[in-house]
Amino acid sequence: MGTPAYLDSPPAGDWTVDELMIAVLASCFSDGDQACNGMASFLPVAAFQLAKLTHAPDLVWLAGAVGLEPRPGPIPASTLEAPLWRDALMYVEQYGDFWTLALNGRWLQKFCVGAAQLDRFGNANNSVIGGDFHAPKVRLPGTAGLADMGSLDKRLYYWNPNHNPRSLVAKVDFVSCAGYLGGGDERERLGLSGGPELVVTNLCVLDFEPDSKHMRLRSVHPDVTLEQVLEATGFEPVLPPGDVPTTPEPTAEQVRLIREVIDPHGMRHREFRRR
Amino acid sequence: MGTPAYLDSPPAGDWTVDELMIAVLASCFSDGDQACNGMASFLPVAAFQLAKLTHAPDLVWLAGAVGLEPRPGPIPASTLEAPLWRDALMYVEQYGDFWTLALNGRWLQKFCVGAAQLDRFGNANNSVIGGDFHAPKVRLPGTAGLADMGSLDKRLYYWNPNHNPRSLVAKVDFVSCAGYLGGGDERERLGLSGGPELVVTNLCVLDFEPDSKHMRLRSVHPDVTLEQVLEATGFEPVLPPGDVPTTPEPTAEQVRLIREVIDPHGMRHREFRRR
Amino acid sequence: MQVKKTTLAEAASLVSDGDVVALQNMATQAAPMAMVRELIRQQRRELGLVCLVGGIALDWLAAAGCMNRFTGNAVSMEQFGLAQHYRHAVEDGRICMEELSETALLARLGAGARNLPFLPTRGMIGTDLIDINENLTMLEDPFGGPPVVACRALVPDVALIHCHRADRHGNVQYEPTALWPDVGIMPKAARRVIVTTEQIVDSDVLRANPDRTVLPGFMVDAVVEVPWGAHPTSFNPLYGYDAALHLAWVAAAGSDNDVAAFLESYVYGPDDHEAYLAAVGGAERMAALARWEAG
Amino acid sequence: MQVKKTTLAEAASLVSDGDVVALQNMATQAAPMAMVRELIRQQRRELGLVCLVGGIALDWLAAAGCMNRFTGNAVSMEQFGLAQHYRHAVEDGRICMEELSETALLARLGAGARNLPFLPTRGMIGTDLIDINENLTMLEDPFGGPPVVACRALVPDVALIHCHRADRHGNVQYEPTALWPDVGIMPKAARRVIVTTEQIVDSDVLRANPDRTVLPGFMVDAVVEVPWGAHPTSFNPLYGYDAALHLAWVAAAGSDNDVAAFLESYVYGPDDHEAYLAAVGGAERMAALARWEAG
Repeated sequence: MGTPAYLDSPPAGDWTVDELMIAVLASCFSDGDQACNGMASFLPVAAFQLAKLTHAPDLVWLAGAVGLEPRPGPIPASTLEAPLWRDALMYVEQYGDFWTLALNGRWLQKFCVGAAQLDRFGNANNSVIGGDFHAPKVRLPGTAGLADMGSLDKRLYYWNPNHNPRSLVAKVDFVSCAGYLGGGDERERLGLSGGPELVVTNLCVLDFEPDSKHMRLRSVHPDVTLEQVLEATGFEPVLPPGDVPTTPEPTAEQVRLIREVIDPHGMRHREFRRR
Repeated sequence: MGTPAYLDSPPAGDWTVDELMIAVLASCFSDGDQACNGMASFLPVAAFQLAKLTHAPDLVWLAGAVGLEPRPGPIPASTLEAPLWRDALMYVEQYGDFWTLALNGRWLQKFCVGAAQLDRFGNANNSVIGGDFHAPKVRLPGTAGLADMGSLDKRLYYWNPNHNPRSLVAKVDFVSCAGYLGGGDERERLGLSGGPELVVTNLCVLDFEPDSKHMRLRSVHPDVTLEQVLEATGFEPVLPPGDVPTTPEPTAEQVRLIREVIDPHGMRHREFRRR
Repeated sequence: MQVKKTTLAEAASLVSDGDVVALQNMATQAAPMAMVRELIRQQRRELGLVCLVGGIALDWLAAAGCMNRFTGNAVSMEQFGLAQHYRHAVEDGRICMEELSETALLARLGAGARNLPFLPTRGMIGTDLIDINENLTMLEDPFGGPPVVACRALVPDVALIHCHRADRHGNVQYEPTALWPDVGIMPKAARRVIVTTEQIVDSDVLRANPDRTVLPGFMVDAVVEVPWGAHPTSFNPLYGYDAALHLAWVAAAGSDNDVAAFLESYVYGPDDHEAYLAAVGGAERMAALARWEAG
Repeated sequence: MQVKKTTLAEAASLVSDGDVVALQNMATQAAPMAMVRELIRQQRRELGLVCLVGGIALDWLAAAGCMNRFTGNAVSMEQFGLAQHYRHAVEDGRICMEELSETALLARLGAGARNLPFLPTRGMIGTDLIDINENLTMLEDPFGGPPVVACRALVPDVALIHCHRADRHGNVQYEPTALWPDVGIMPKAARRVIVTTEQIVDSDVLRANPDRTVLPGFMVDAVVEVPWGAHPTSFNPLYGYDAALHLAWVAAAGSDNDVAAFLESYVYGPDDHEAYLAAVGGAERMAALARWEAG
């Protein structure tokens, strides 16, 4: 059979940041995990498919939180509508099935979170910005499943294609998804295990300092400077000792799979605002 | 169209007690009610079908608590197995559907109860007789849905084809289905509405005195004497003022429907022990 | 069995001003849009809406001034963005939003359906959603385990759903299955249930597949045949969402005049559902949506 | 996807002495009898069984000395009467029964499946079932409504179910549908799940009707192909219960020798499932049961 192409594939050279982010997210999911996605989640959906096509063929994907292991076609314009989950092995009814699975700590242990605001302790906000909850400056779409996933002992993986001081903030205006709350052991004291693991943005990768639970820079993407990252961040992330590592480039095979097989229509680009 | 046969049908003359009991139970169910049955419930099943074929065509029947409005064939040997509920409009799944309906006070407001022991306040026992709960003299099958139905604001209709001092007792050994508990307003004080309405046996019909909630003789079947009833009962039922009425005989049309259409194989006779 | 078949106008009379209305809807999917348009035409006011994820239906109801409160998980038209009229009404204080996690909304409705005073969840612990909501409270486990969030029972006055087929007695089928919990639990929690359906069929058709029946007729108060009744949302597997109409609505959002013109063209103007279908492109358009080509 | 296909003997090794075993069974219906016989042959001891309504499976396990406790709603073989061995074992104190109402059992399992410490019901209030059971307790409604009965979470060590078809990865389908809650909730609550199936099929067969899949393969630990695997209970719509075998068991109940002979003939004796089917009447008998003629 020979070595799978993804194992000895060289760096891609002509990758773009969406592809790098997908590769980083894909590396978070392994055989034996179950992954699900919600609305407008092009990068996670591409990442799950990339993982399945390379290092994690036994990753289980619940497309749109509905369709178990659909036969993947090109990613459609919606990651919640039927075209994503056609030809599945099972339709997972939401009330009896999906949330029973999600509440039970053994399944769906990892969850990708996208939100309008994320703070230095990994709390996320998709509810309101500014003003009072009942008369906010900005009404965001609402927490939906995030408020559950953050409190159900999951490991959370944030993705943010628009890293800026308004989306990565010192403190969220409203906690609609529990990260490490005030940091330290506050999450544990409430009886919650799991919590934020990683933050993948269009500039860098961050994780969380084990004791303080403060967000920590893990690597900066190629061609991005540390100064750019710090300027774009609404707080000072913990810096690693010594030089800040560079995020590994996606491989040529990863980029080929994303462009030709997983997302030939380029739906992933919808997540990135023009700057 | 003329008058329906059941309205001007004369008394049957050659009826038997099973048919009389079926006719009494049938009279308890009306258009707009939903009726369901459990295991080994030949008399209730025959009564629901009789009601639907005569005065209550819009009575809704959930056969075996599974099949909505099946097309009735002859009653089979089991009132829980598939032959009873084939050709239904809906298969009611038990976990999400049936018990949701039953817990909601608006549906399934009437329920027929068969149990090994029934006491003067309408409490029923299908759990244990004698000894300790964990080392009983007799282990009965278990409460199953009775313990729910008795506490869920239902109106309860007991049937007992073997009226004797061991099945109609002063006080049940164990309350596995809440009737009026200690009588009076004890049921109301626990926040329970509904409760036992009627008891149909092979000797008589009983109901409950409105204030004391003590069981009261309502009518004695033709050819049965008051003395026979009192001798067969493990407590003294409240007696109506004056002469005890006689239970109306089933009509010729009711008997014909039971014998020819509803239960031609005579499954209903299985409920009666030889004496 | 009783006959529940009626018209959109008659069915809408089961919804009163001020009612709490549970609406089947998941972003761009499966909303009973024909009934929503009828409620707007009949100028219902001060409705409280309940959805999992409200989409264009909620934005129309907000724009038309029909609603003043919402209970649900989120409001979004997914790829078509935020529901701007809904959003601004919340920002202006004209609509009050009770924001719940998914398990909390399902617990509230589940308790309502089962006549339980509350159901618990473990979601939301640590978030800011609990303290601001009088329908949620932390509760100790009586067996000494971890605390839970008690979610108070919610009993909507009426539930609006759209299904694949039903008989005239209100027995309701979905094909292939009911995927979203608004079908699984909302109608069971509500006091009244209004069903629109792609097709009214003979009961014998339902008997051929009794496992596809999700609601018994006795729980349903009205059933109305409305083919393409979920348009412009999708109705799997029959048709996709109408991207063009969603985009036209989004484009109109910035101008009061454009919004009024849009509502006149597609909501107030058409005399009936057939006229609405003609206004949005007629048979040719519907055929494209049935091929899921227009998304 | 991982491959979960295995043999009865291997699958049974997932059940240890002392385990709490949730068993699909509704009186004379749908029990995974082939797996039950394998557990008896392997002489498992001190099992705790969990059923809605246990039938002949429970009576065999009781007669063979495999179990010492039971949690459930009832034990009955319906028209074939009480399960006498089970009953006498309870009367003698050899089996301890935790008797629950149906909503209470479903609440205990539902809480176990959802990792909630308890779920409430309004059933059983006023009965004697609450005070004698440490897994039940009255709980005030934190919103000031009526009190409920809190039912402590139950997490069985293993669930045994029998289904119509599955693939070798353990994705499980019922046809037409899963009617009883032991399929809906027991396997989701249990730590391990063993599935016997009438037929193992290619995954593509499941994809043709994804709405009939009730358990995803990742929740299943072992899947074994056992045609007629529910015999002598019924398995709708494929075959009816075997009245003759039930009656033979009831007839044997009065005599230890007869019971031993029965178990030797039908449980210990046959080398494998094929030999069992031959012993109970072979292809001709199965054909009659498939016509539901033998009940």
